[in-house]
Amino acid sequence: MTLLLVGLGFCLLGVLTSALPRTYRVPVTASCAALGCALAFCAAMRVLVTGDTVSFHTTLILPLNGFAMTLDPLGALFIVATALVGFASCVYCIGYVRGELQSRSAMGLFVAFILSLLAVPAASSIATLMLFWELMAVSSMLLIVVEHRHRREARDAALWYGVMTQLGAASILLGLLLLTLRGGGQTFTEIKSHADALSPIVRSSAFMLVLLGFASKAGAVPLHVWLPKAHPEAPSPVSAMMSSSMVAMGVYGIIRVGDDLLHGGTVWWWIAVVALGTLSALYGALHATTSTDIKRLLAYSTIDILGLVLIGVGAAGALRDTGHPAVAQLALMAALLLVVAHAGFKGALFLGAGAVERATGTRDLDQLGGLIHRMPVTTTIFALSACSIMAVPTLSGFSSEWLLLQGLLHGFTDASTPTLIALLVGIVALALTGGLTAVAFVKALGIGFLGQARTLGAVNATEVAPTMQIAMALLGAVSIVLGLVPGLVVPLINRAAQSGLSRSTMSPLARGTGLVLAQLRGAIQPAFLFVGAAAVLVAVWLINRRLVHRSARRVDAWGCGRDVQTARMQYTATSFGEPLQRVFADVLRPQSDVELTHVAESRYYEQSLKYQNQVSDAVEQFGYRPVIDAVLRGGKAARRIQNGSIHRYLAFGFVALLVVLVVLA
Amino acid sequence: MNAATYTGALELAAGAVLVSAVMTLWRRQVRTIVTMLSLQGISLAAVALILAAHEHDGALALTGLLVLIVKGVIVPGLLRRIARLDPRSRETTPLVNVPASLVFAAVLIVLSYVVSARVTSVAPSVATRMVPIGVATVLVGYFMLVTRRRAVSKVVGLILVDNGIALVTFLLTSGVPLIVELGSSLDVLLVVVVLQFLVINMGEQLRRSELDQMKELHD
Amino acid sequence: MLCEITLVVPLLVGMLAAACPWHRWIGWTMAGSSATVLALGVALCLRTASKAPITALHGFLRADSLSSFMVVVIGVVSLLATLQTPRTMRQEMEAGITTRRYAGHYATLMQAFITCMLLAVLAANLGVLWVSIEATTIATTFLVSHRRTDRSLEASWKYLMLCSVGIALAFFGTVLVYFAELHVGGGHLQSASLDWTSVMASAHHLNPDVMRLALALLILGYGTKVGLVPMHSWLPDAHSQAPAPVSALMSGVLLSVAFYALLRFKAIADAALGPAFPRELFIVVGLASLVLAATMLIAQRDYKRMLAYSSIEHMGLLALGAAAGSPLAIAAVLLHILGHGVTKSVLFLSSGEIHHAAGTTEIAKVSGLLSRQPVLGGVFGFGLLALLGFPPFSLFVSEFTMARAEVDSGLWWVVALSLVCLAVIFGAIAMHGRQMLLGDAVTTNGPTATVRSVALPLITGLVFCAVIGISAWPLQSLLHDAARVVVR
Amino acid sequence: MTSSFTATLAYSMPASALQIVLVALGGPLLLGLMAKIRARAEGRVGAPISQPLKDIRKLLSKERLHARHASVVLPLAPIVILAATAVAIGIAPLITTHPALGASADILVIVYLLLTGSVAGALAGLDTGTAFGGMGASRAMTIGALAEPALLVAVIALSIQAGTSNLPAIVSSTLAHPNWVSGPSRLLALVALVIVIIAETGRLPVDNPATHLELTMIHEAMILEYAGPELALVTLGGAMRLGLLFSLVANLFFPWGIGSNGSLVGLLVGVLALALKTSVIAVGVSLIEIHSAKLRLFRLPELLAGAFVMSVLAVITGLVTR
Repeated sequence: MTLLLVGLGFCLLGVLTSALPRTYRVPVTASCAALGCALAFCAAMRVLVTGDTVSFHTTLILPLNGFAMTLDPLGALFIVATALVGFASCVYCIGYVRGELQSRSAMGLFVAFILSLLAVPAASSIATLMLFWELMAVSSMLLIVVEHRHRREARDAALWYGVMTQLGAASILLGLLLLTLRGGGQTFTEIKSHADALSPIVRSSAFMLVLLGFASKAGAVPLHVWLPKAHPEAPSPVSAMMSSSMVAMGVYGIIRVGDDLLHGGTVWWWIAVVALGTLSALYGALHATTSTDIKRLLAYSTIDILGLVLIGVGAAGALRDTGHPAVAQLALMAALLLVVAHAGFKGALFLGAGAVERATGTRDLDQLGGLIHRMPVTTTIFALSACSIMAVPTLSGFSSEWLLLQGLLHGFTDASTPTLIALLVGIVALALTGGLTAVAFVKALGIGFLGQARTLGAVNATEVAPTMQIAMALLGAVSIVLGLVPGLVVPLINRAAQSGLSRSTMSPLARGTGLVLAQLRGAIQPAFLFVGAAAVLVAVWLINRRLVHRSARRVDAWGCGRDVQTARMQYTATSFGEPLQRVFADVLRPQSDVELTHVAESRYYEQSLKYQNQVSDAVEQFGYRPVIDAVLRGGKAARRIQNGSIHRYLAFGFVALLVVLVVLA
Repeated sequence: MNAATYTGALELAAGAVLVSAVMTLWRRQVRTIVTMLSLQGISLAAVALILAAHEHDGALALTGLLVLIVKGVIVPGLLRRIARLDPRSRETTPLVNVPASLVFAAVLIVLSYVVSARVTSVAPSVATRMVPIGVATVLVGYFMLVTRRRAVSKVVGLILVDNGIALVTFLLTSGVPLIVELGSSLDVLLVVVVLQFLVINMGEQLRRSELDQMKELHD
Repeated sequence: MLCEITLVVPLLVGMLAAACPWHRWIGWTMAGSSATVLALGVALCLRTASKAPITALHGFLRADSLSSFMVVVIGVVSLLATLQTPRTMRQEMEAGITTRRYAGHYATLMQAFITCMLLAVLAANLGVLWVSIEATTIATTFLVSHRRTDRSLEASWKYLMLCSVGIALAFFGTVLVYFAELHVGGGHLQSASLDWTSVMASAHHLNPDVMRLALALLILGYGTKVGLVPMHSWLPDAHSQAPAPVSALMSGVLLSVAFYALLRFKAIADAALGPAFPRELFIVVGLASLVLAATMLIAQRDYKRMLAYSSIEHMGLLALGAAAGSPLAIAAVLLHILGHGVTKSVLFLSSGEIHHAAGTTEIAKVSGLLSRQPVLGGVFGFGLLALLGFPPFSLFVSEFTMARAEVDSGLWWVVALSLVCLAVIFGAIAMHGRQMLLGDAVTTNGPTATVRSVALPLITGLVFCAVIGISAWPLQSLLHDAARVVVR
Repeated sequence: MTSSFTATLAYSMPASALQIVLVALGGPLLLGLMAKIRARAEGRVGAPISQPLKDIRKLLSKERLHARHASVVLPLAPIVILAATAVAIGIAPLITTHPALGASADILVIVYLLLTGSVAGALAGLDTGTAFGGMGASRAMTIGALAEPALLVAVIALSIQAGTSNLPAIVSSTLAHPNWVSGPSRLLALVALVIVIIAETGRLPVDNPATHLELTMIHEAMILEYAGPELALVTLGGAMRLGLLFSLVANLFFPWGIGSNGSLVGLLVGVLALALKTSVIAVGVSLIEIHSAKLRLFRLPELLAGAFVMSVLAVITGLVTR
């Protein structure tokens, strides 16, 4: 615990050092925060390895409530993931920072954001949790507007994010407080012992409220609208933190409250979680295929992956009280592994996107291209992480998705009908998102990094600073480790899952480097697969070499007989996603618009042709807009209450007096 | 002073307070209204003095004299000056017209009887029997405050509220501690002074005291 | 002795200001007097901590932990406000809004205002409490109309009328309490004094019918000064027209001082009537205030009015906290009073600077503040965040604790409704804040530095807020002591 | 441990190698067979069945040509495609239920190995920096994105029955429970799988492998820039993919004949059985091809959605009739 507190202390120091003069500010602050992350990582790892739970309590912090922290394996796992990405982001920051993020407040907020992310999973009272939760919300909200001067979108995104996150926080607060009804204390230990005595209605409504709040943080559809706006607008190290750690906090909250504090509750809760997860997975994957902004694409893919995580969490909850606790644990482990894996690859992807933005000045895929020639390191790491998210075998995305499938599949044996349907829906979602994710990331890689450069910015791009490359490589390595030898981290994940489900059953997985189900049939050995694949690869390559001696000759590509092919003739990201956009037009509701201007003399010749295609978030447009408009209209109409007439104001009081008298008489 | 005289005098004085309150609601001429107000102040002082005589309470007598001076003389005097500053001193179109106001006043008086019953039942006496009159004066004053457009009429309404409360104070508790009463009377006085200040300032700049036009500040 | 000095210091400075023509050093003396009040408040807190209250002037004044705490609040906020006074006056004189003579009046009235508030919290007698709160109305009326523009005159006229009638109702209520005290235990008269301690001692025997009416009238009456719906209408007008330091003082402490009166009466009513009836009343006005504030903030066009409505919101929160009524809730209410006082005065003072720089109070006409004046914009922005209840600022912990205490008292539905309102308010204020603070500067002059003497106190105020929001020592035991005064 | 290790060394590894070689040779032959059937149905003699193999050999000896703007992805992709397919073939239960790494032969592994191949192909298409490459990649990925879930869910319908997603285990348990084969769930899954395989291997009515009109191409557009040895690898990869998918369908639904006891004879029987079964499927698929015209690109989703729904129905039916 001391180690974690010292780590947090270093982060706090980082907040203070952000006041240093410009020259030292970024390196010193980022180093402090990186050191803090490293210490927190060690502290959390120790808890995960030994399985001990440590806690810390003081009444000297947080007036009237006291400050309570407990580090148990469940929280530790989330801290590990956060600390990894946090460390990488801090290292990245040293090379990245220029312009707005360099300012005092932005650096300070960045470190405060990391601090709160590291502390949320360790908080063990409602007050402490809400303290860090709100700190996380406010620091991230302000970080989104760091580039407010030039980007109107950033201002809007921050507002959306702020309102959604406040609604979520309110919902969480109310839900948690409901658990203290009738004299329960506010620390988690007290809630745990008190909650069983509460009526099922209170417990269910508390969970539903908490679920709403946490799910909105996890970007679950339809509470996701803030995410594709906010994540792209934040500076890239912040986006990386938001997308890989902050959304995970939503998952953490659901597990903590549902599984740990409330001991599982009823099946319906978890079916709701699976439903949210399914919606998010499909909706996120679908939107990722049509996005052309690289960070927006990544944001939607976050919604998708978090949806899968929620499916795992929901399956675990639904199965925990059936005859298959091992399967429940398996599903939860899958969800947790996916969280960690996601932290790795999504962190690397966002950092990579940041590198691209830094090098080319744009995030629009349609203005990139050919970066593989100019930014080989960034491209390699981005490609690796993209492969991981596409679940290419022997990478981390695959290991976790396989584990998730096992959790869902083996739950089918004698589950109740509602659970059965939930599991089935989960599998369908898992299957569907796989293909869609592949489309999205082939697009991101192929359009963004391969082919010819589409704009000057892409032509003039150069490889980014070494610290940024190191940071990306660090996170890229997570994908490889978790993918090749997932068995090594399984004991740790198992500890976290046990502490999440608050029971100490055997690990459902056997020891080893691969993932081998202990009692059930199913296994993958990614390391062996990799060796096999490498053997074939080398063999083919050798044969290829032997057969063909000459090196390749460069020729022009086939252009239907045209001589010159320009970069503008390439397929764009918009056109790449167009077939799927057409297929799912009912869900995506694209708005396209053709504008044809004719030459003045003749209607048969056109002067210019303009085609616009836009896919906006249908949920936002049809679910949120009307509500927002109604509220704004209501606010405008309500102005008439205070119309400035003193007669009216006096009448308010007179009527109130009369009402009081009549009521009391 | 024997009991019958005491009761009669008290009833007469209290009655005068209510009558003058209703009169202010009825009349439109500012001068008349201010006169009524002066009359009310004097009646109020009379109530205090009668009670003081009945209970041999020196402090209350002092309060009565204070009320006589402030509410019977000074405040009406000041209001008269203000009214003179303002050339159009008729309450032309109140928000609720006069007959309706009177009907409403009757309702308010009934309400105040009902409300007061719960309070006076604690200590029934000759004095507390009159409490409804005080409450009614408060309500009528408040009503006037709400429905009259002109600044002077509004202040008169406020003073009616204040007088009503003072009457209740005398009848229920034979006056509050002197310092409080002092504060209360001073308050009314200051309100009128502030009003004068404002009317003068506004008058200088705008020559208008139709409050309806004072709607610059709104949402 | 402490009590008397606390009153005498600001009074003497006020007399000084009345006697001498305005000069900058009078402004600094005022700040000095506020600092002294603050120091005395701290001393009072130390003296009364967990001990019997101290009395002075033959029982005319009494300081218990609650009063001492309120003295501290008044001290802190008035220090912030008076530190800005010399600058405000200089700006106004330069702009030709005011003259040396009026500046002198202003200083005198400010001191009178502060003295009245101090008297209100130190008075042992509920009648004196009423008189001094009444007196603040008079002082502030002139302060609101200090600029003598049409709008400020209108505001002060509305303020005067609405508050006078409100305070009259409070007087009515006080009289009824007095009557009840007189008739404790049946027909024959007791010796009654309106002294709070003695009323509390006999509170169990007060006639419930009378007390019910009295409490309702008191809530309407003092609620006017607190700014609780439906008696709130003066508040946005007055706050938006008064000079910034006056708005800061009014919003920061005057409202809370009136609320302090309500707390005292609520303690009596709780004992006389049981907790249910007072709770219902407080919930009704509290929720009404929250809902109104939320509604009016959505389409707000004026940033000073925005801050004023936010005051209504926070007073509503206080009312809800008081409705919960547990010691924890009252402690949180008091912390909220302190936090809100500091935050709101920082905001009003910085909004005064914004007004001075931008020449308008319209939200739509201010933009890119962070780019133009980074420090001022930062202070205003962080102030708004503090006001919205974000950690590490103390409003977070007080709002959280109030919510906790309310749920603990079974008022979860109140918490639910208020959280909805708070979310709407967040959205509204964030929207307006976005308009004012963000975006590129329209001018090409580059960022303007903010005067250090302005920035420093405001930043200190915010830091203070953050510190008391995180560190429990030394405030926590004080809050518990103070809460125990009005709740058993 | 030692015995299982020796068994792996002596039986499973050679068996896997045999599978790979078998499919590498057999896949092109299946292509040739299908072309032959089509030619006969159209009244032509047609090229010999071994023509695709000859084509590949010819291509391997040609010059390597790379598009001007292409990067390392272009030459790398065929190798990745080939490697991913070969690994999938090596671990899948094609001629024996005990291939090397059979424990890892999970349905998800196979599907995602195939997906890896598609991704590599699509990236190569985009790498050329031309309109056709991008178009082909986009269309191929779209079809893949819709077909792959159907494939996965269809096989999951079988794995729910068997209680595992391990392919050799599914095949073994089907062998142990012959009555499963005739269940309605299997039938639905089979139909879904056939449609998926047609889509995944680029056959009519989804894609026309013989087209020479760029705008109608899917797979051919994607690999338009390949020439010489790399084209040979891509073609071989495609053929192996076809062989794998046909073999999988064959063994998942009609597992008889597969070597399940670890004997050499079993292997030989397995080879013959596989050749027979895949040829039957090839004939079936070419019959479908002969009787259908290419669908418009935007009608394809309906077809694939149908396949997907059928596979979901297969799962539900499987659960209901469990």
